[in-house]
Amino acid sequence: DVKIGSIVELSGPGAAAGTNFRDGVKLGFEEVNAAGGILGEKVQLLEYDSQTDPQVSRAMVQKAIDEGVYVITGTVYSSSTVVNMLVAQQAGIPQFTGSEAPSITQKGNPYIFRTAFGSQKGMPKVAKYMAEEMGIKKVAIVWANTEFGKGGYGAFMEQAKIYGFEIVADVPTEQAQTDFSADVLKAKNSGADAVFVYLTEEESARFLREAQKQSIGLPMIGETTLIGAKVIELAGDAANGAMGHVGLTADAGIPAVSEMVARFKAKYNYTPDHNAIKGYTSAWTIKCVTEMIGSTDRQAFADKMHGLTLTAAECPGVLMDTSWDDTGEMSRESFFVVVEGGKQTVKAVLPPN
Amino acid sequence: MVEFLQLILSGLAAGSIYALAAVGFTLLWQASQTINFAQGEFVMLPAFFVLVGMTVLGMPMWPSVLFALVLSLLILGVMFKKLIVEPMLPHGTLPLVIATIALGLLMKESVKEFYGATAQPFPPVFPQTVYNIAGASISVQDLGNLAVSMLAIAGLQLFLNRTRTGRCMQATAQNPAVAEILGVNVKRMVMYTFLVNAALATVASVLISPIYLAKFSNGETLGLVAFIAAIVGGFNQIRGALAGGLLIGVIDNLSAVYISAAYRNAVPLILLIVIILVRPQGLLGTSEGRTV
Amino acid sequence: MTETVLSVRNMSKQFGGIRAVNNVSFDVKRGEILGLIGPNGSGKSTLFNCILGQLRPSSGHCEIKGRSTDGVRPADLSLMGVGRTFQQLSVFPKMTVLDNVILAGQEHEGTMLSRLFGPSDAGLTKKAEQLIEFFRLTPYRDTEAGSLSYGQQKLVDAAMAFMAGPDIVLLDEPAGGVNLTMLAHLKERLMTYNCEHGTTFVVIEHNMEFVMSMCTRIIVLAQGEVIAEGRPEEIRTNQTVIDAYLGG
Amino acid sequence: MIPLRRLLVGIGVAALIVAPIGQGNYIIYTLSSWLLFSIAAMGLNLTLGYAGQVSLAQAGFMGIGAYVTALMTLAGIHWLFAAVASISACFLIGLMLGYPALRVQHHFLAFVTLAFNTLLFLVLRNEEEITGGSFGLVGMPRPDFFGFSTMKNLQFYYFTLVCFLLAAGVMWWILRSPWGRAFKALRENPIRAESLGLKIRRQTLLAFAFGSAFAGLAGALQSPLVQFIEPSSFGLIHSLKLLLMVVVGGAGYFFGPMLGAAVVILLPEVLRFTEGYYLIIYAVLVIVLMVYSPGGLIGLGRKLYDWMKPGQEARRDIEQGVQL
Amino acid sequence: MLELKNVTGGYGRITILNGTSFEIPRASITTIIGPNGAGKSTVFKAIFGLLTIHSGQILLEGEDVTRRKPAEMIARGVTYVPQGRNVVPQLSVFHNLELGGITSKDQAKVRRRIEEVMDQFPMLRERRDQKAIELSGGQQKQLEVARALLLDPKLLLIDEPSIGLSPNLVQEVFQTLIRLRDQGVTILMVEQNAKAALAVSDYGLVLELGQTRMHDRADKLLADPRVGQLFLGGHIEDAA
Ligand SMILES: Nc1ncnc2c1ncn2[C@@H]1O[C@H](COP(=O)(O)OP(=O)(O)OP(=O)(O)O)[C@@H](O)[C@H]1O
Ligand SMILES: Nc1ncnc2c1ncn2[C@@H]1O[C@H](COP(=O)(O)OP(=O)(O)OP(=O)(O)O)[C@@H](O)[C@H]1O
Ligand SMILES: [Mg+2]
Ligand SMILES: [Mg+2]
Repeated sequence: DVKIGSIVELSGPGAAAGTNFRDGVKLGFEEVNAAGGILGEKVQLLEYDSQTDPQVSRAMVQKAIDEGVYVITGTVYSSSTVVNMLVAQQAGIPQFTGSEAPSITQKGNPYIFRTAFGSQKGMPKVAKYMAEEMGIKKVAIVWANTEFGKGGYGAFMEQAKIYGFEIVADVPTEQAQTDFSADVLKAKNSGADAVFVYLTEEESARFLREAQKQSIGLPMIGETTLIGAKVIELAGDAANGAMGHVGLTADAGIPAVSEMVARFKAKYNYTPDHNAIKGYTSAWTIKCVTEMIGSTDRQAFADKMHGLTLTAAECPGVLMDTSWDDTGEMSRESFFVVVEGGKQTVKAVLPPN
Repeated sequence: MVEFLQLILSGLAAGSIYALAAVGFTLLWQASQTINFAQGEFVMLPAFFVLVGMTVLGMPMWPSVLFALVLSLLILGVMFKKLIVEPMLPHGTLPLVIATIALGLLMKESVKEFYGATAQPFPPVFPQTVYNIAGASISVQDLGNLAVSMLAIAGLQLFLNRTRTGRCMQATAQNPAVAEILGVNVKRMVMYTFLVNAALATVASVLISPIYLAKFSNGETLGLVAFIAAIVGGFNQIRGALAGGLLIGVIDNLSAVYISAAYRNAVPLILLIVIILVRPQGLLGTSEGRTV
Repeated sequence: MTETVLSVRNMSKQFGGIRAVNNVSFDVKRGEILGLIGPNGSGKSTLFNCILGQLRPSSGHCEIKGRSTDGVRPADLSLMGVGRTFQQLSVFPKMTVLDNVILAGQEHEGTMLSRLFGPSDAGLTKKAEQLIEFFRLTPYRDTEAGSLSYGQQKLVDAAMAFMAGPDIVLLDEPAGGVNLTMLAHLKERLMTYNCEHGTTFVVIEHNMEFVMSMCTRIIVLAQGEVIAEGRPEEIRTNQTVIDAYLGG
Repeated sequence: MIPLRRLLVGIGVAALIVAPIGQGNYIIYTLSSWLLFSIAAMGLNLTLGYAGQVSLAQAGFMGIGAYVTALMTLAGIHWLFAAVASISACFLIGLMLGYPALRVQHHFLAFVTLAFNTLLFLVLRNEEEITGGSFGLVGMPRPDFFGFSTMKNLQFYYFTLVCFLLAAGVMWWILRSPWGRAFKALRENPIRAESLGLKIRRQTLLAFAFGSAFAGLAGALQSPLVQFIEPSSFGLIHSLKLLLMVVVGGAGYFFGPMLGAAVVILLPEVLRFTEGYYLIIYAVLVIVLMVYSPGGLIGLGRKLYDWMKPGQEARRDIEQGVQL
Repeated sequence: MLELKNVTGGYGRITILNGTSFEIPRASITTIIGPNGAGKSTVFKAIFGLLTIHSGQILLEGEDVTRRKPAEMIARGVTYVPQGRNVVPQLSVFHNLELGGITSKDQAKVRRRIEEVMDQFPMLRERRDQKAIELSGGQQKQLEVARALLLDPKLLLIDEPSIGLSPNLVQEVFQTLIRLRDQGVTILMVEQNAKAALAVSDYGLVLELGQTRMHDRADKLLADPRVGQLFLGGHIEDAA
């Protein structure tokens, strides 16, 4: 058997993201197994709960390594990944993380690979679109004051400098915040041309509803977490008009993705978010790349990954053509979408950068 | 000025929700001297009962609410009392506090395992109409929440202080040994307390969830805010929960705008510490009397 | 032997509208056994608590051994050699009887640091055991004090008041619930301390035999005010006292 | 101490020494974590179990210890000095946090400390320049002692073990000195204690300060063990976890916290076969334990022991007879 | 009326009552005396269903009531005033009194009785709306005694009522007990204030080490030199 370790946040504040990621991984490997496994061997998935606690995540990665895993998937929360990737690195185990914090691929760790862009890849695309297509000058930014939010915030601020946005309101918010009236009010009264929202899904939904209540009257721009299917489900018609940049999305209108989403829904009975897709694609990537190198050699695997472009044609499970550079950062096409009538509508396809 | 008005209105709206959650604390304290660290989860859970009624059993909204109420009375009321509180009352507070912490964990994890980790939309109880008062918006929902929490709290206050049953409940809490000797049915009084608490939690849950969205982890933040509200208002007066809740709601909003968004959570905490130090019985609470 | 050890001046204490203690003044001389009696609610316990720093008096002040007690914490009073008991049972319920009694003495020995670093017990255990023996509690030496009977706890309480060898002791109803034989015993001990060490006692008590047979002087309070003062035989026959307190 | 108990302690220490030999890194890492949480729980046991002052800020103090150590060791100062600084910082801040305890008791105190813990979290997160904000601090070195490196997990375990034994020794010393009795008196009846000359203010403050100092040491060990710290590792939830350790083990018993820490840290491991349900089972177990044995596991042990000893005892004074 | 047959029982593993037996007739006052820790209060707890009883029987009006719950004893007309302080601290004096009659069906009568006991203890009327915790020790005891008189009990168990009461009130309480007895109430009382208590009692009972040592008419006990000696020192056995 090929042992794969899944270490994600199954409890604690990160449980929603972690569970999605884990279920994506599980679905991926089930299909892999159904398709004959990796190099003819069945995949055995060892699951660990990091409890959204970096210290525990470190222990769990250690444990997975002690148990002889071939590749590790997870963790999603950057604060955990920064710690446990050191352990995996020491042991020379390739690791697919769901984290988006820029710093992760900037540490020169040759074993870490992303399953979605780091925010430093996504932000330039959004900022460029905002400046060039929408002609925005003044921006109010509302962001989650967590390691997740801060990563995006930092990346956006860098772009804001480049494109000369004036930040007229800078509003950090708390994790699991429920009352967004003050935040909406601040953004509304700031005289901004647009509000950039970088919150997790639920908070985004609450923000959108409050914005609707106070009739904010400004375009709201964000990332997947502002306009994902989950947000639309939660915010209802308050989500209409929100727009933003999405990487791999269930609503991208790509058949492979829609089919995967349908299978996922059938199996787990809920709509997967981008974390689930991250997990799913990482499972297939592991299969395809291992079969390319022809053995379960960790070093060879990591070497092969660097600079690799995996097309959907040769490995359908990655859903879209994807490339990794030599830091483990990935890139692929992405989309600028607007929510209209409770549906994501793709406004533009943004090329990989 | 409009901004200020908006903040006050929104603060009151949020505060009425905190008050609803906080009143459960004061009730349990007054009627059983128990501190329920799972109170936030108590408010989180009934929403999922409603959702189960609607999505799994396919019932319409109001029957589902009724279904949730019955389930809550059974689980949060009867079972909590019989299985946890009753056997533990003689042991003093600390083990009970730990047990309620564990219970909170149990409820949270169960919802996550059996219903899902992501937030769920929840049907609104009140129409979504928004009124504009001098440039500030307030929704029917906000007004409804405020009205319900005021009614609930006033009713409870009257019940505890003006009825014999209410006083028996207090006696049971303050000195169960004496209550028993006088022939008060101690177990039944404790049961009443928990049933009322369960009913309140259900009401709170149904009112809160359209705004908060139903999520397994909602109890964490809500529980904390409710604690603070209960203490600031005064633990031994039911109406203290209302005062505390509204105050925290307004202060939270004001400090987010006028002080610092990054430290907005600190303001209620500092208020809490100050209140405890200068007026430990809370704003509306009364002192507990002689100690020597 | 005429040094004033306790002097109370114009002491008043109000609770809301209730005047619990109203302008009370008196002196206690070294070696006296002063009885403090009066109907229920006449302010005796409140007076004790004001003197001993448990309550802050509304007005008036008090001196012990020539030192004003304004703002002095109860602990410091104890260290000055003022012992007391409470009207309500007050032992440390989950500690053994021995620990209860030792604790009453340990803070008077050495310094904070020496109590941490040099736990020589300075004969405390021996002294405590003697007191326990004296109050006939030896079988209960290692029993948790909270599981003793009412009277036994009262005795532990009394033993604690003697442990630190105080100069002046304020006792709030020491006889309540105590068996008559033990009461005689307690009285004997009080008198011995009084004679041998010159310890001063102020005793609140409703047991008239106990008070009358032991006290050198008695003060009678009613509704917070001193209504009579004198030697036991004077008080016993004082008509005001009989009306207000002793009854027919 | 009776010889039997001395023997048992000896066996225990020996077991701790051999425990990690031949084990994988994960086990060793978990054992080290257990030791350091035991230290923090021991401190809380002093504050809560013995002195009766409810504190929900123990994880906050671990955080203070961890950050002080991290910042100092990252600046190149030797761990030893950093640890001393951590312990002192926690001692002083604990002393300060004790002040509210002078005014309020029980649940109110619990909430003051809870508020403190949350405030501390906000400061650690917001004061990014110093603390690294929500990204935390990474890469704290493990210390060297005169050429003995603790870089490897096994070595670090022994290093932690030494700290643990020292801490336990100090705790044992405090508890058997008159201070131990004074702490208990504070828990049982502070008013009476004060009337007996116990400076309850000072004693309360010390209960907090000493309890926090232990957390400081635990934090100082956590920094180099995990080599990463961030604010949410020291949030309220972790204070609750520490509280759970103390009470599950047995508050007010010397070995309670160590047992409790073992359970809280190892139980998830033992229950892992139940997959997603382990937290549910864990919660149920805690509730059942509290219902049947409020004295925690040690209390349960005593209960079982009592239960196995059959029969009734005569009343205490039966031999002495009536002494009238 | 009430009979204990060889009752043994205690707290946890410790046996306190070692075969206590006695019988008290209807409409009488019996006072239990004995040294501290003899088990007097424990006897009351045994009767009222608050103690683990290992063996023996308790009969109330010929019916076996061993190990019954307190609520049941109340329903059978037994009222118990424990030793120490037993008020509900944060409720007012009036509401404390009202709790004394909580089991009565006839609340109008309870109101009337409250007025009557407030006449008897005027202090209670003065402080009708004050919290019970704010009363002085003796005032709280008055409240407790008054509360026990609200219902018309068949059997009144009263544990050291004199603690904390001023002498005139002790007399008042004793006189009330006599009146109650004359109305047919059976009273079992524990008192350290033996002389005064025996003087108003019909029977006296000496308890030692959880066993009945003497049980006789009160006047006989008062005259008994052994009892005299008991309170002056010495062992009953020696005296016998
Ligand atoms: N809760 C308890 N747990 C364990 N032992 C107890 C408990 N209460 C009383 N005892 C023991 O039972 C014995 C009898 O106690 P009890 O209270 O009946 O005495 P008593 O005769 O009423 O004495 P007193 O005159 O002091 O009130 C005592 O030795 C006491 O130590
Ligand atoms: N905290 C308080 N709040 C209100 N009133 C109080 C308080 N403490 C005492 N009192 C009142 O003060 C008066 C004096 O009480 P105190 O306890 O001093 O009486 P006492 O003389 O000791 O009576 P006893 O003999 O019954 O113990 C009483 O009327 C009591 O009700
Ligand atoms: Mg008094
Ligand atoms: Mg008794």
